[in-house]
Amino acid sequence: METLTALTLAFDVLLALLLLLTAGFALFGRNLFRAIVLYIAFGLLLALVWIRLDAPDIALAEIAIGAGLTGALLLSAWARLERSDDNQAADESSQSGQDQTRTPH
Amino acid sequence: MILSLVLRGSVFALLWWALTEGNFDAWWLGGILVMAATEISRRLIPARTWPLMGLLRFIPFFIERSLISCVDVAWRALRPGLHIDPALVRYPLRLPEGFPRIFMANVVSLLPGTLAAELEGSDLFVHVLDGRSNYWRELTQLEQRVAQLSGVCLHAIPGTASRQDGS
Amino acid sequence: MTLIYLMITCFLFLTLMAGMWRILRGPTAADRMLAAQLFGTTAVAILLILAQLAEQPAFRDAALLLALLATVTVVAFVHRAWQTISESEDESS
Amino acid sequence: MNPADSLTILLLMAGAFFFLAGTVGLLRFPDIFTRLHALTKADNLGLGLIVAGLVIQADNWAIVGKLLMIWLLVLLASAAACHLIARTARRKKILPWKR
Repeated sequence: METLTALTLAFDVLLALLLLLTAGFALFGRNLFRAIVLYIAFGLLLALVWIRLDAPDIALAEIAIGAGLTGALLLSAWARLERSDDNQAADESSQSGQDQTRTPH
Repeated sequence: MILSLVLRGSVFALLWWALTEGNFDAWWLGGILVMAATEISRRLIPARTWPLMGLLRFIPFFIERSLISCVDVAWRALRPGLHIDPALVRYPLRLPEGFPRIFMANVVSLLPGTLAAELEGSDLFVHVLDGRSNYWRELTQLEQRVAQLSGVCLHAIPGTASRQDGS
Repeated sequence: MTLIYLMITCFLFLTLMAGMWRILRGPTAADRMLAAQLFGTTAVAILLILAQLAEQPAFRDAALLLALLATVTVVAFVHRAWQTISESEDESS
Repeated sequence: MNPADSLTILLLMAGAFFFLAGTVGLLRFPDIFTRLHALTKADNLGLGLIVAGLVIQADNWAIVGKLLMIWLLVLLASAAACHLIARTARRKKILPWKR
């Protein structure tokens, strides 16, 4: 019986630790894409936490909204950001290279 | 016509039964959904004969090969030192277009040391984990099986192995 | 039996922790995404075992949804994000 | 302990082992293609064995059906995702790692 409680405790502690780790790295990392993937992983782990707390309905919502939908939306937004960065960089280099009027886009 | 509708309906009813784990409290909702799914599938998936026997015979083969493949990959991953020699190969398919080819491309990824990289016309680009292993036999064997499953026969002799470097 | 289930879940959890190294290190965006996919599959396995352990059928529903939605993120990644950026940035960012 | 239980334990342990192998492969293999190899196999057999172990313990056939459904879904998803990533990697001219 003691090993059982110890193992349950170990599982909970591991879960909490991993949750904090993913959250911390997602918040304090410099790499945007890495933060997004960590956020998806964080959603999965949070769903496991809800399961441990006997709340499968909230876990379902967390998986669907947190990990699935928001993850996909963030990835999409990140692609937009990268593309606009690209355009700006291209504009700046063409401006510095030859002095021509900037075309709005 | 009626028979196929009944068949489709019973498949969806079976799915509902499994999804609810045999709990029929919400049978009215299940009934509505089963009917809706039958109607949608009738519009989306044209009637065709399903190779049921072929699928049944395919399952043991699939399980056997995937067991071997997983042990192989696990062994390569866990042994000290990198025991891989990856290569990208072009495999000319003899299967007809449509379902058999797509099925083959999907199953290839789950089998020993092979990974479907691209299905381009009648060529399947396969990434193999170990270029020295007997992946070619593996592929022809799988193709035979898929052909059996979908009830077509292969005739042309496959081209010689061409190892493609890079792109 | 309960003991074995718990041991297996803890073990799977440790593999999850190891897999996080790949998310942190990269090097390419696709590598990180692969690690996230492995996270999803491992979570499905953990959920299924917990469902058996706690005798809670609803946990299996969560596993089912997870199996469904794991693809959504990968497809979103490949179609929306990965194809639009060039590989050099991919490495550096 | 009855034989069904011991078989379950055996299958679960084998499944967990393949998850470990998949993770180690993901960490050790040198490029995206080889990592995909490790990942899909872990998805396939690791989860497959765990599902098989739980099927033995299932109370009724509906649960068996549901477990198998989950496994098939994951299989389908991982095969499709793997093909998508490998295809895009090839189109992006990412060279496979060479010995």
